[in-house]
Amino acid sequence: MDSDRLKPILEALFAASDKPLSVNSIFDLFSGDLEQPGKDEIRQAIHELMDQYSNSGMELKQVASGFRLQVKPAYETWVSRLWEQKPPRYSRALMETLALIAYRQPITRGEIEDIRGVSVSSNIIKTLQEREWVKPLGHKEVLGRPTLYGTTKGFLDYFNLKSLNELPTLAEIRDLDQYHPELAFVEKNEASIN
Amino acid sequence: MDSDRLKPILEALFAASDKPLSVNSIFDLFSGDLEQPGKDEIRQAIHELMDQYSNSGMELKQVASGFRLQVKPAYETWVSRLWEQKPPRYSRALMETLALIAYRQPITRGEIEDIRGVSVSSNIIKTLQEREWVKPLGHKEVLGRPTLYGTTKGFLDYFNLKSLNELPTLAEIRDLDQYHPELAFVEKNEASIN
Amino acid sequence: MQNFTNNASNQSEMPFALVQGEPLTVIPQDLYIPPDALLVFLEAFEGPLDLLLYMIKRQNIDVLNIPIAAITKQYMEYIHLMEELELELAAEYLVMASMLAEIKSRMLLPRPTESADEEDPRAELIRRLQEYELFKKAAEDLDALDRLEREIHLPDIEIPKFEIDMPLPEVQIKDLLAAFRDVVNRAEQFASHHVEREPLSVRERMVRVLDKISADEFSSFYDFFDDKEGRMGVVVSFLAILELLKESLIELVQSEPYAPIYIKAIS
Repeated sequence: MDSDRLKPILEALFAASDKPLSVNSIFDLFSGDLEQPGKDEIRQAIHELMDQYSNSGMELKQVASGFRLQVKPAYETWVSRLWEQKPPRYSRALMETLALIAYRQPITRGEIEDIRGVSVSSNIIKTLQEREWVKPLGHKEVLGRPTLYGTTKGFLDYFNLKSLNELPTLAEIRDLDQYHPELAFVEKNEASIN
Repeated sequence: MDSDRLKPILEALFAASDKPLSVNSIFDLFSGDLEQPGKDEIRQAIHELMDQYSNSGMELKQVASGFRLQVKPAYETWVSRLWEQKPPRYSRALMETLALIAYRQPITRGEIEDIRGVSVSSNIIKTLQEREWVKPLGHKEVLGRPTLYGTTKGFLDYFNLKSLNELPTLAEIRDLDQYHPELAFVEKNEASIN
Repeated sequence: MQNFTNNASNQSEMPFALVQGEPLTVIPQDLYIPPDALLVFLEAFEGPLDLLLYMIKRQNIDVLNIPIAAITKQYMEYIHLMEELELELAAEYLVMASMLAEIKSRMLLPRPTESADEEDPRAELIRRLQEYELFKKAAEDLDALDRLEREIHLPDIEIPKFEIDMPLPEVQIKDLLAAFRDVVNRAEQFASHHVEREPLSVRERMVRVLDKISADEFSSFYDFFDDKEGRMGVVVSFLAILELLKESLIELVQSEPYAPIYIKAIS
């Protein structure tokens, strides 16, 4: 595969990946392809890409576990305004992941993905752990020994709950929905939040 | 601010933002700066950037609510290898309902049911609203004042479209008259079809 | 789907099912479906219009020249078959059957010649079929568009940590509940996953048990039961331990009958 064909593929991979990619892991991604590029070709293409980004607002940066595309720190001033302007909100994916961990703990990432029908990015789990709402509880004894997640005491504190039992059941959520389609469970819980 | 200085800033913004940015919202981000670029300058720089990405694995794409940086669909084959999970699939019932709302908005649930010949489950309407693809537009002033539905900007963003005009054109109903001039009823009904 | 197309041409002789003891031989030529596949087959249709459209297409019948009698017959047989198999038959299919029957009967009536006012009884049906086909196609086109999460991926580009404090998003409990409701509703609609309602108290207790035990040493089974919690509390603890055992998260050890039971995490 020549470099002109390889480079945009690598760019797409770096852009989409939620974690740094090493030359080896990229090499593996092509395994089985008719035109599998060699590691040297990959390395070469990465270096050409790095040069290409010299005038860009992004850069391809080598970190411990591989290469990743990142915003150049020089543009921090402007980028940070994106958050000043609008208070940040969590994505739907994050909220759903948190809800599933809260209601179905202990639960693995794979189980969350099964229920949601989409992959859960590592970033989401990372954010939830950084916020100290979610923690690993151990490993499930199945193939791959995936981590089991649960909520923390900090989670309960944040939501002003004494225990998980205070979370309404799904049936309650739905019942309320039917009587107050707009308000849903707002009224009931508003008081207890702040 | 000249274009060579503006472009990488814009790139950094697009790379960092988790949703599309409009020319206006970018303009606002610069407010208060000594060298605040004008909207035309921003527009110009965006178009230059779009060209710049022609050989890249990413593209700067205009969708309904602004411009966004995205991985080019052409590289989906490789990018999908990064994740194990399959993308969500939607049922035919949901897609047909969505298509009717998109092409025939504003439309009531009853009207959708008439065309599809089956009832539309509340779950479908709810899912479409939860995905923020569909929203109630008001009520039709007929008996029962049924809700009229239409699509949102989020729908266009999700389907990679700038406006409803970019939807695939609805196939023409064959001009039956020409093939079967003897069938008198055709003319009568043609009018009501489109 | 392979079955009924391949078998279509030469299937008229063989009884294809026994219905109340009677061999059922008269089946629509192009609709030979092994009975156990019928459910799958039925699920492939979005409704009576869709089924009708399929029958018309498969037989290469000009939509303007539908042999109403033949189609009605097929359609009715199809419905009978659904009944025999005790499939839940949507009312819409019956409505469509009566519409077909009505058209058929009107076609049988002598029509005054040269009457421009008299609408061909098939017109309404054809109009509906065409309109449905139009949107069926539109839905397919829409589904084929490049879209987020499938062909289009948003870049996940690292942002360097800023000096300024990025405020943390505020979340209210109602947002959390809404998220849970959404995900459960969606899971129920699109997949066969069942998110069964389990008492939360058991889940919570499972977590508490996991917190308390370690893989290195044994904890006494009895420490997990507190009399003060009453019968319910004891039951919840017991269920939690059983559940953890089922998920192979813990192991229970008892050296001999009636000896103390110990719990330890599986390392």
